Amino acid sequence: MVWVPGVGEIPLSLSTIKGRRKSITVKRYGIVSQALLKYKPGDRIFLRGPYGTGFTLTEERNLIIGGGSGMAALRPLINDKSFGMVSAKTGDELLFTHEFKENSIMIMTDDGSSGLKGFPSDYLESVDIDQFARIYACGPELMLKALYHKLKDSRPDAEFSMERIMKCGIGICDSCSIDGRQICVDGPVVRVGEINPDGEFGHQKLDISGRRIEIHL
Amino acid sequence: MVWVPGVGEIPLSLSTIKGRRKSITVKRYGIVSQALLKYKPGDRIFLRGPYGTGFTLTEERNLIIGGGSGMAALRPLINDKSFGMVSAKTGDELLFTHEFKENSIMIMTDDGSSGLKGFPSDYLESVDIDQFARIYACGPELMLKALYHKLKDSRPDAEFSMERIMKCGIGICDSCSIDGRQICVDGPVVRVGEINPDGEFGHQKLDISGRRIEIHL
Amino acid sequence: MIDLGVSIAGIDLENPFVLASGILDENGYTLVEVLRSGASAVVTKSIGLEERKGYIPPVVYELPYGLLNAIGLSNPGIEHYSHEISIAIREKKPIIGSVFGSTPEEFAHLSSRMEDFGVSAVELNLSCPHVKGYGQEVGSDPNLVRDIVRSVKRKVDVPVFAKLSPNVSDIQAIAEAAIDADGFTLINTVKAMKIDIYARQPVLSNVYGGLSGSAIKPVGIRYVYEIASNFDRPIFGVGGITTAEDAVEYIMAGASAVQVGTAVARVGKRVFNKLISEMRDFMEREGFSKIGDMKGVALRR
Amino acid sequence: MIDLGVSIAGIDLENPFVLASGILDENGYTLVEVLRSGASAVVTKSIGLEERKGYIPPVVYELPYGLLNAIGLSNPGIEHYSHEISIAIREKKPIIGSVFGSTPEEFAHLSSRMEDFGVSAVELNLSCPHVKGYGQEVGSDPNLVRDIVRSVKRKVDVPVFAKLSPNVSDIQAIAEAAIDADGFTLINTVKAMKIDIYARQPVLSNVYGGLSGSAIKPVGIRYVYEIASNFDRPIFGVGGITTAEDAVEYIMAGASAVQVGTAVARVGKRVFNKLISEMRDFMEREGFSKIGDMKGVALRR
Ligand SMILES: Cc1cc2nc3c(=O)[nH]c(=O)nc-3n(C[C@H](O)[C@H](O)[C@H](O)COP(=O)(O)OP(=O)(O)OC[C@H]3O[C@@H](n4cnc5c(N)ncnc54)[C@H](O)[C@@H]3O)c2cc1C
Ligand SMILES: Cc1cc2nc3c(=O)[nH]c(=O)nc-3n(C[C@H](O)[C@H](O)[C@H](O)COP(=O)(O)OP(=O)(O)OC[C@H]3O[C@@H](n4cnc5c(N)ncnc54)[C@H](O)[C@@H]3O)c2cc1C
Ligand SMILES: Cc1cc2nc3c(=O)[nH]c(=O)nc-3n(C[C@H](O)[C@H](O)[C@H](O)COP(=O)(O)O)c2cc1C
Ligand SMILES: Cc1cc2nc3c(=O)[nH]c(=O)nc-3n(C[C@H](O)[C@H](O)[C@H](O)COP(=O)(O)O)c2cc1C
Ligand code: FES
Ligand code: FES
Repeated sequence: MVWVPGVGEIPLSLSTIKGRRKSITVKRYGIVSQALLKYKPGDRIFLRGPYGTGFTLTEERNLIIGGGSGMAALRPLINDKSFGMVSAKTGDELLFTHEFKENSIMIMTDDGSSGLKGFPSDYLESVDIDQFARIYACGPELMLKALYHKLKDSRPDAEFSMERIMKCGIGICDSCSIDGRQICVDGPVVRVGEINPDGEFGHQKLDISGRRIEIHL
Repeated sequence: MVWVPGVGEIPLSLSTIKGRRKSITVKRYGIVSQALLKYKPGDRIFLRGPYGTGFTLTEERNLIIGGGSGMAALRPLINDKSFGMVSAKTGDELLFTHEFKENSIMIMTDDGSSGLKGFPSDYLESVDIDQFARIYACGPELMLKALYHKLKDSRPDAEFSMERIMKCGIGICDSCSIDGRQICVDGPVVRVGEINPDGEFGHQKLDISGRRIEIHL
Repeated sequence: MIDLGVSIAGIDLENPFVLASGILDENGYTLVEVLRSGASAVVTKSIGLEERKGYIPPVVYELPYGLLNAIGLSNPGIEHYSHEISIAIREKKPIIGSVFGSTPEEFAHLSSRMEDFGVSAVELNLSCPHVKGYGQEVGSDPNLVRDIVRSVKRKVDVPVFAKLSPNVSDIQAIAEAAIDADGFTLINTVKAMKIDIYARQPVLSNVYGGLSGSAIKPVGIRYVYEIASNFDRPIFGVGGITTAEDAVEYIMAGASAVQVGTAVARVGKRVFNKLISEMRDFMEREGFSKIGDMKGVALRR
Repeated sequence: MIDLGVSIAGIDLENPFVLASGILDENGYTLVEVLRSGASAVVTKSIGLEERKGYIPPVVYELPYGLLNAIGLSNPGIEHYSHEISIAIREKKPIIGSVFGSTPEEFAHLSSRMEDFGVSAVELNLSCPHVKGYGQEVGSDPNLVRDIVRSVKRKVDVPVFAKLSPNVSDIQAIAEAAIDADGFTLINTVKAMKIDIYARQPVLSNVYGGLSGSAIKPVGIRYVYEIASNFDRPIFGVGGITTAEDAVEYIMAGASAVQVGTAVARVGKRVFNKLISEMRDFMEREGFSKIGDMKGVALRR
């Protein structure tokens, strides 16, 4: 949870984990993320955490499927043997594509402005998923939902990082829950095999007031 | 600090220290001590502590000078080589005299009803204090004061256990202080060499309300 | 045979441990999980008439011995919340609907809707900021408290609990004003705050928040004891309960049952099963066979 | 160059750390030791007209994050206490005389005697039980507070601090009533209690006591912040200060100086020297050269 004093606090992932120096990667979105983007080197950053579960780290060959700023959380997983399926709305929102080896990445955009047009789930069949020791995904919930249906039988060990409103980060406020589990504590990383396709995932979530809303594209 | 629920709490010393089973020895005095004396085997005792300093334990030959219930605190120090100077107001208030070896004890009472008549300080010259690795004393302040003057030059290492009103036991209420030191924390055991003869010791103390009173026989 | 069952204002509970309002009770599926984890009942988040977003985060701050929060009564509004209750109610354990408002009419309407949704009781959160006064709370104005409780009692048949604020000079005057309630819930959080000395700013966006957890247990015990000594109404004890010993302390002070909040975050939802087994052990060791046998034993009458 | 000196209501202090009332201040020789340990001033125990034994022990109970006490205002009476002040005053540091009573006349007389004894200021302990009402404190009755402060101000020339209770619904109304004082001291202990579940009894012989120490720091910060935001009077911050960071939090909330109580028992009298060196380190690291530069920086105006 990253706090900009006087502005607000938002959940962010570490985009560098190893070593003494860490990093976060922020997408310009609303008030807090914009305030963060004004920070200069040497400025003090206020945070608490990290909270919850992380991806299982591996040095083996892995498949990294990222949508938009979801790549921030996936970045620490990129290694020499990684294969990436990196997507975004438009080409200039693509993140960390240069961190993959040449010929180890597929790029796609919603508008086709860069790489292939479409979503990672549309192209999953074109890669042989059995070759990967681990599969990770982070991005919009509908992208995860589409991936879920393609992976649930073959790869229940694949790991998804989920997103919800997160107000407390410590399992008390219930704003982040999916099917009674607090994503800030028991997540955000969950295994595909643990997801209930008939529950809230991909269907419903609570908004900032606690009002139940449907998840649409 | 021993608490009798519904009655009160008073400071008491452990009269057995070693082993799993401990003991306290209580003199019938006022409300709390009388309530304690009604306890039966198996009853629950409530206490907090122990607090403060204790006597330096030794297996060597030591001199134990006790007045009245002061013997309670001294009892754990008695060993095979101990010599005791045990005093009380009258004979039936003498404590733990049987725990010393034969010929290793001098008994005195204020009224002469048992042993010699008088105070330990009156007879200190009759023992060779240099033979003792340690010297310990506990009893009424005027007994300690008389001993102080006899020991301050020859045995600044002698240890006295002091008594004051003790309400908190943890160095906050100031009811137990002597010369700005809290006897519940920095005492009750102090070395003779640390005592200031021109301060409060043997002269003045605060009573239960905090009123300064002179110490008389 | 140890019996953990209690009855409070006519509500039968299989054990004395109930989820406190505002903790893991925004989403109906979470309520289901809490009930399955051993809670004998749940109190909902405090619900108002209209949807409210609450304060901008930071809305919580962890202290070593407690938690500060200023969620700001975020809630979807009473009508939207009915869906969450409909999910939780399938567990067939009591749901206690917590409501907040600023007028007797609001409280009465909200309580009546809660009753429609099928709750077993309502709890009136009398600790929210009061619009009329300044820096004051609804729960510190005896006349307003009296009117609120009466209006609600006239409107609903389920038992009504008045949840009182600890931020008052004279709790007995407030309890007296709320005497028409079927029971009391004591206590809500203690007004407090935290400054980050490196940011040189208050940490909560609302500046002030409510302190909960271990730090306030001695305050909660005091309120329960004081009210149990002076009033003949069942009490839910709440504030800083993490172990069965904490719960026993509340029960000996006069509570009939207890609610657990902050510990659910600290320990997790399994705190309820932990409390149940610790309570059995304690009662066995100390020779109590019913929770009721411990109730109020520390009161000096 | 770091300067730890502060001035509060005209009293110059060599550092912002003052001994709080009721802690190690019954015996004049102890006050001397506290001043020699680094405290820039001491507040005496609260002294009344007559000698009082206080409550029968147990009068304190240690909690993991604080201390409960119900000493019961034991004191030798104002005339006997003069001797203790005469001992402490030789240290040539400010002595602040704390007094308690139940009427304006008592407070005025006690304060005037304190002035005769040579104190640099008086502190009015407005948190003792109030005889007129029931379960109420002197400090929660605005009219009484106003009369007390006015009577004292008419009688003495030294600065007068009003020490306010945190056990009130509306601190601003009380501060308003005490506005004739030269400064405020915030806060006294929070009413609380503890039951020993094995003894099945309250631990303090008086049943209720006051909670101090870390547990109440967030409450103290809130009161200081609230009063500093709304009133233009210097404030002594007190409640749960153990480290310089705690003190900085109070100062950023608006306090001019702080008082330290429970930590003196937890850490020992050397807490004052520890606070002084921690404060120097903090100010150096954070680039503050004067205590005054930190004062109130967290206030949103
Ligand atoms: C586990 C997790 C990890 C994330 N990691 C990253 C990351 O590494 N990089 C990245 O760019 N984005 C990440 N996000 C998304 C990011 O948190 C949101 O984009 C961000 O909260 C938007 O805040 P804002 O103030 O810029 O937007 P605004 O729309 O202005 O938000 C206004 C206010 O709404 C509230 N709010 C909005 N979104 C959330 C939220 N998810 N939780 C709580 N309150 C919210 C806050 O109070 C915020 O101040 C992550 C989200 C989650 C749940
Ligand atoms: C360090 C220390 C060790 C001691 N060890 C022993 C021991 O091992 N055996 C023994 O018999 N005696 C011991 N005493 C003395 C013992 O504490 C007193 O005799 C006892 O407090 C008397 O209490 P009472 O309730 O029986 O008397 P009362 O006169 O009825 O006392 C009434 C009340 O006065 C208060 N009071 C009286 N004396 C004290 C005190 N010293 N401190 C605080 N409050 C007091 C209490 O509130 C008590 O309840 C020790 C004293 C000290 C300071
Ligand atoms: C995050 C949080 C939110 C809360 N929200 C509410 C609420 O909406 N209504 C209410 O009556 N009490 C609310 N409370 C107070 C709790 O119900 C409870 O009274 C208090 O936290 C003390 O219990 P605890 O120490 O077990 O948490 C909230 C407490 C916390 C920590
Ligand atoms: C044992 C004890 C005795 C106290 N006695 C008094 C008193 O006589 N007068 C007073 O104004 N405050 C008294 N207080 C309150 C303290 O001065 C202080 O306001 C409170 O303890 C909070 O500070 P702390 O957390 O640093 O202890 C007492 C506190 C304690 C712990
Ligand atoms: S963010 Fe509050 S429970 Fe997860
Ligand atoms: S008994 Fe309280 S300071 Fe020693």
